[in-house]
Amino acid sequence: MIDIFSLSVMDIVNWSLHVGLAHFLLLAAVLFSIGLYGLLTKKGIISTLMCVELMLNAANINLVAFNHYRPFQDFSGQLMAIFSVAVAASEVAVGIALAFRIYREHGSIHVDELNNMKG
Amino acid sequence: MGFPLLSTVLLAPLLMALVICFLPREAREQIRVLAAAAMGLATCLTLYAYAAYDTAVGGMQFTEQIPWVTDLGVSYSLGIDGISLPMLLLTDVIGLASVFSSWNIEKRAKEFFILLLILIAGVTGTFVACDLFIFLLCYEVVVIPIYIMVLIWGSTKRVPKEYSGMKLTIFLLMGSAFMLVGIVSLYLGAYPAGQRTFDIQALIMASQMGNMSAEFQIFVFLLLLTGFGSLLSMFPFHSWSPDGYAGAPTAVSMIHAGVLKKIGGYGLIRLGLMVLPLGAKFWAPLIAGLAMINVMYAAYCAMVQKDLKYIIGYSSVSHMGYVLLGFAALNVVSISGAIANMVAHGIMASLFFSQIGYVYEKTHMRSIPDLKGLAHYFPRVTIGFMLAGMASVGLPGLIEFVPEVTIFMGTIGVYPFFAVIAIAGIIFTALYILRMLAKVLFGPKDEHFAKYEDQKGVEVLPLLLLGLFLVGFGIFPELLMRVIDSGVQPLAPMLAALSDVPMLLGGGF
Amino acid sequence: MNEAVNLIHGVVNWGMGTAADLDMGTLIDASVFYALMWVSVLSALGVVLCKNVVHSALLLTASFIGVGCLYIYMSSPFIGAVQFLVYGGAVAILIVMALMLTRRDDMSESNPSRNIWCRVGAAVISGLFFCCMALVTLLTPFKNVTVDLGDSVTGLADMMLTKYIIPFEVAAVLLLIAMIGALVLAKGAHES
Amino acid sequence: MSEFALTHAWLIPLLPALAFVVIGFFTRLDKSISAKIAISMISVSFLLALGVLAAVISGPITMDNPLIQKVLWAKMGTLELSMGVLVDPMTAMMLIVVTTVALLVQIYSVGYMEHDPGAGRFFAFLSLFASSMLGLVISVNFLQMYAFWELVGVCSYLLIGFYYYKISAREAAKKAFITTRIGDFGMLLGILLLQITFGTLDFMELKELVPAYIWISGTGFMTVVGLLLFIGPIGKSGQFPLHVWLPDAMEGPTPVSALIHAATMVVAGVYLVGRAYFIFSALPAVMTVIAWIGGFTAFFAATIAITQRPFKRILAYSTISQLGYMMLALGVGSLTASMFHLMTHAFFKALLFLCAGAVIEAMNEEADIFKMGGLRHRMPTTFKCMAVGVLAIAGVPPFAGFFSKDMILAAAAEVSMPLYLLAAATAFLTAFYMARLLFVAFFGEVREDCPAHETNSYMRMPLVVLAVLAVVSGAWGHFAGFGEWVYFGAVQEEHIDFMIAGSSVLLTLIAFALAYEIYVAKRFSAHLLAQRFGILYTLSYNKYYVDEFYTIVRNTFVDKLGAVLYWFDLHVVDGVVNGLAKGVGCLSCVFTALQNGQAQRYVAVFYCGVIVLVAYSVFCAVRILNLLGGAF
Repeated sequence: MIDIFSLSVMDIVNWSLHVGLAHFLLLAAVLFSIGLYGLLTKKGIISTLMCVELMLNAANINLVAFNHYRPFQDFSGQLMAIFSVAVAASEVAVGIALAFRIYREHGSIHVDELNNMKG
Repeated sequence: MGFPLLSTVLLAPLLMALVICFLPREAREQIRVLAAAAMGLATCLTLYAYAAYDTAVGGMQFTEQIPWVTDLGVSYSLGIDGISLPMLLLTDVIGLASVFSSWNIEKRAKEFFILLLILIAGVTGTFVACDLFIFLLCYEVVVIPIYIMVLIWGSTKRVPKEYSGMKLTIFLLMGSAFMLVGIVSLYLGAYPAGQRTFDIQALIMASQMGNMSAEFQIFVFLLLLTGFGSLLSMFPFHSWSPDGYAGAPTAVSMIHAGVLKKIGGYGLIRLGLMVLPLGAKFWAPLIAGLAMINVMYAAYCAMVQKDLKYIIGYSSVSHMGYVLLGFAALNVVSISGAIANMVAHGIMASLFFSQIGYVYEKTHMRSIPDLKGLAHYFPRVTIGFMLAGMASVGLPGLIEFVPEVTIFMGTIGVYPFFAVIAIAGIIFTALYILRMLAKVLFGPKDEHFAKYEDQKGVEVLPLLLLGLFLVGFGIFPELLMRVIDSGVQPLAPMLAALSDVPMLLGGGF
Repeated sequence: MNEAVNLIHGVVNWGMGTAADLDMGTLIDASVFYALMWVSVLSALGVVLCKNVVHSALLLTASFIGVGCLYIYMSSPFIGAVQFLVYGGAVAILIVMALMLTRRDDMSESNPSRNIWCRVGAAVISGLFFCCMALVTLLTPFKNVTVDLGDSVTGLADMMLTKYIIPFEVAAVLLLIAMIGALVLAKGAHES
Repeated sequence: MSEFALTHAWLIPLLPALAFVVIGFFTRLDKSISAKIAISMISVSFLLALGVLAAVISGPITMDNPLIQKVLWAKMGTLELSMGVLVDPMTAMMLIVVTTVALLVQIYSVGYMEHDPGAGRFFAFLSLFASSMLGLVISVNFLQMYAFWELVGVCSYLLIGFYYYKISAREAAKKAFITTRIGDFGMLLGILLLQITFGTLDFMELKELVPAYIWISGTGFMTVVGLLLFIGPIGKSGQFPLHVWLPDAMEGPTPVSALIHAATMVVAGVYLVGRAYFIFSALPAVMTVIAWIGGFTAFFAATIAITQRPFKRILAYSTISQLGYMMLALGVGSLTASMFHLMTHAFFKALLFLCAGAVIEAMNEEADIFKMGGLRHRMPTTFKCMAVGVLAIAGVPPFAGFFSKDMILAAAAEVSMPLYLLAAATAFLTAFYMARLLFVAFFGEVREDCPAHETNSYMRMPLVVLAVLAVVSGAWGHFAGFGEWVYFGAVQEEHIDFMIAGSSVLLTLIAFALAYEIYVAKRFSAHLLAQRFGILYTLSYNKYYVDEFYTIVRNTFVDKLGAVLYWFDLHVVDGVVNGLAKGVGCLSCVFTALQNGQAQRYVAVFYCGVIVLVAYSVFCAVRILNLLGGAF
């Protein structure tokens, strides 16, 4: 039996107040999940793009958090975050261009009307 | 190594298919002549092999072996013995006949003959392969052309041809899936890593050395039984057979009913019995019971059919019951009978299908209520129907008699109950075959058919060719039995030892 | 099962010292973190829940800024700055621009979601995903070690121009290509 | 010469087979050449058979010391199937009978089939028929016998259905084949049991083994085997429950009926029992069954024959009745009587049928005897021959039937009184219906519209020859000592029991007188009699509704059951298959729903996969992390 009840309230409060890597990872997970939810539900192509940005952000938080709390003597985590931001930026640019193009082709930017991938 | 006879037999159709690929679509005449030439060559060589096969020595002859994937123990190894030689002969004869039966094909003739030749080569390969890998490879080669041919050249009657083609293919593939698992288990179970091989002889050796436990054999045999059984249209897996034949074009029906089905029986004997004797012993009562069901049940189903191809489809299921019964009895006589019966049924069924195909080609009818009194306008077709029909009934002097009697002789002592029921099948076979012949061939003249011509020229060749074997092997069964006996005789000690093993499943009915 | 119990205990005990460690600094730290966290999370939620896409875009910017502040909180000011500039600035503007370009009608219902089943499914999937992630996070006994590495801008510049020069250049090329690609796409090849 | 014939006895069946091949392949379309080939081949066979007969009479060959030649036919493992020639007096007798009748029938057919375009085919089939029967006669083992037995069956199928454009002929042929097939099934089982019990099917070897086996193990098992074997003859020789095909078999051309009813096909069953007599005679229970089935069939068929109207049908039932006699003789233990009757019957029945053919042809295919009348004026030769035939079958001395029938009656009287009475009653009925046939068709007034005329010489010659044989064969057999020649066990002494002979002759004469009174003098009205015996007449006229009964049985147990099983196949066996396919289809619907072309759906599926993987790796990681002991 997992003895969950042996954890006292104090233990949990204590853990919550000592901000550490886990907190950031959980935050990233929350943001990521919110982004995922949006990605799955939104109809507008730009809204989905925004959700993707959220998810990318969550990933960046992870990178930076690891760099901060688990240092490997340099800033490689942060560097990765920078690259990630660069990629994200180009992705947004291309994504929005695509959205624009789709809008012109289809007169709509609703993802659920795009099923060209269907076999 | 002398002249690579078997390779030539195997590759002649393939190479010709390749040559035909480069011919223009319009050269229909040349294409069919070339296809016939390739099959003629293969048939002649096979006949030579049949004559030159030394029955006194027995065993694998005309062997060829080239190592292929040595790490896996795969080699391109061909050879024939007394069991595979009649099958090879059957394949080539029926292949040749099927080329002639497709002589008048108009639609996409080039593609048709290419696929037909590939199909024949695939079937040939399964019979001449001494290596399980080659066996499987050739078997898989067979499946695809059949599917395409049914879809393009098939016919839609009770069920759409798409359905029948799909059913045929799926059953074949399902069978081959079970077979594949069985064969891989054999491969893995026979020898420890490093010595593994796909060579059938080596696997038989492994089995004789006791490398495979009884439980292993029983399990793997069940896999093989499911695979080969569905190929052989064993009872619960038979429903593809009538539907498939009904949808398939003539040549495919001929090859399918004539030889492809026999791969099941051949595999059961070659792998099931030779490699896994204990497994065979364990499941034999089940097989005998299913065989009995096959015989009677399919005969009953054939009784109420309206479509000629369905009748022959069910009839072939029924006849395969005899083959299974002969196999299940596990003695030299019955197994010889089973092999001979496969040959007999192959010739007979393909003759039937070629004649039905001809009638269908001309009249676009094959339903019994539509066809009547064909004897007035199609005397040669009538002869074909009568020959095949009488052979199915088991008339002495035609090919089916000796195999049937042999199977009965081998079986009745082992499974008296099943055998008696199965023997009663001869009455029902006579009933449905004669009903069909009577309704289709005889009766008053029907002017509808006056405009159609009887077979002539090349169209008669399937009848002549298959009829020759039908009667020849019927009057001189020793021609066939001599070869089969030399193949089955070496199994005698093993079968004798097997008969001392107590029966595990069921018991003798 | 025992090992799982031990692990849970380990998780709870690890890296947080005891109640005696609670001092003012820790509390301030924590309150800053939670404040920023709520900003980011709530505005992210707003992004996905708002009906008006312009509101979503603005909330997205808020969320980015919250995250940027967290970077600074994690003593990574350069990344924070980049976050403000790129996300809070460029990306946000880009998105708003795109919205303006692709939409001419009423904005109040401009951010539609799919039907209720879709949303339930999405919620389940993302919820499960979060659970997985949380589980992984909580089950992993991290030890929090913070080391002062000095000036992050200098450090990053060093790395970027030495060890990571090639990825750096590739990123530059990527941006260039993205820019050209975006232009071509947006303009339409056949309209040249 | 006779020595040559003896060693080349295998040529006897082979020559007509050769004729079949030659006619079938080359001269089918030329009537006269085909006829010549067929007749010359069967003539040579006939000469060879004569030579065999001479050799058998003069040589050392007896029933216990036959001449045997064998060749291997097929061999598998320890099982050897051989074909061969067994010549003993019984064989020689059968060879003569078969070749004589076949030869005469073929000559007759030249006339009969003059205007038929399919005559070439007809001669081919006739040759094959004769060949198969001859092959059966010289069989050396059960398998060979079974093989030729089947061939005889299929030839009869081909010949009965010769007029393939007639639906009735087609159905009759089918019926004949399938009914005899039922018998063959039993016989095949019997043969298989013999094979697995004794390991051989050779008559001579079995003759040694069977008595020893019975002595050791009792008759129980062998009784089963014997009964099974006897089912074959029941089918082939038209014995009681399987007799239905024989009357219909007259749908074929009349020469074929003559051949089937007289010399080939139907007597095959009797011959088989005779050939395997060493088995049957050792089994009293089986013998009783044979005797009673024979006796009952004889009586039963005779009662049907007295009310039938078509010419050939009366003869057909008389054949069944006479075959019953032969079986009865076998059952009461007299092989000699049976074979003797077989021989005489072959001649006079062939005669009767050929006469029938002549009459029916002359009457333009009118078969009902009550539409004939006074034919003796129009067809004097045919009438004389017919009269000889009738006297012979009725058993009037000194015609052939008298001697053989007397021998059977005597044998029956020795064994069982009820059987004797049955046989005597049958003799009475036989005389009555044959007289009825003769009187109605040939006496009385000539009808005005009667087209009858005397037949051509091809058809007359065989009639005369057969008439002569029908007169002399009985007396010849009696005085030349048929019983010393064809016998089983001990030589059977020839003597006429005057008590039995006298009473049967008396019965015959009474029957003749009765028939004369009714049908010629018309002192009693046949019509009135029929009304008086209403139920019996209806039963007899409708052949006791056996056919109807079989139709019901077939409809229920074959067609209905077939339909049910086919339904099962379509809906259950195939239903499972199609259900599986549907299941897979549904599954694929599910999977296609995952790929509806919208990126979001793909993302969802992707994350589902991620969740599963992560969950799985967490599950694994719990253990691994524990092992690492918190290395982080």
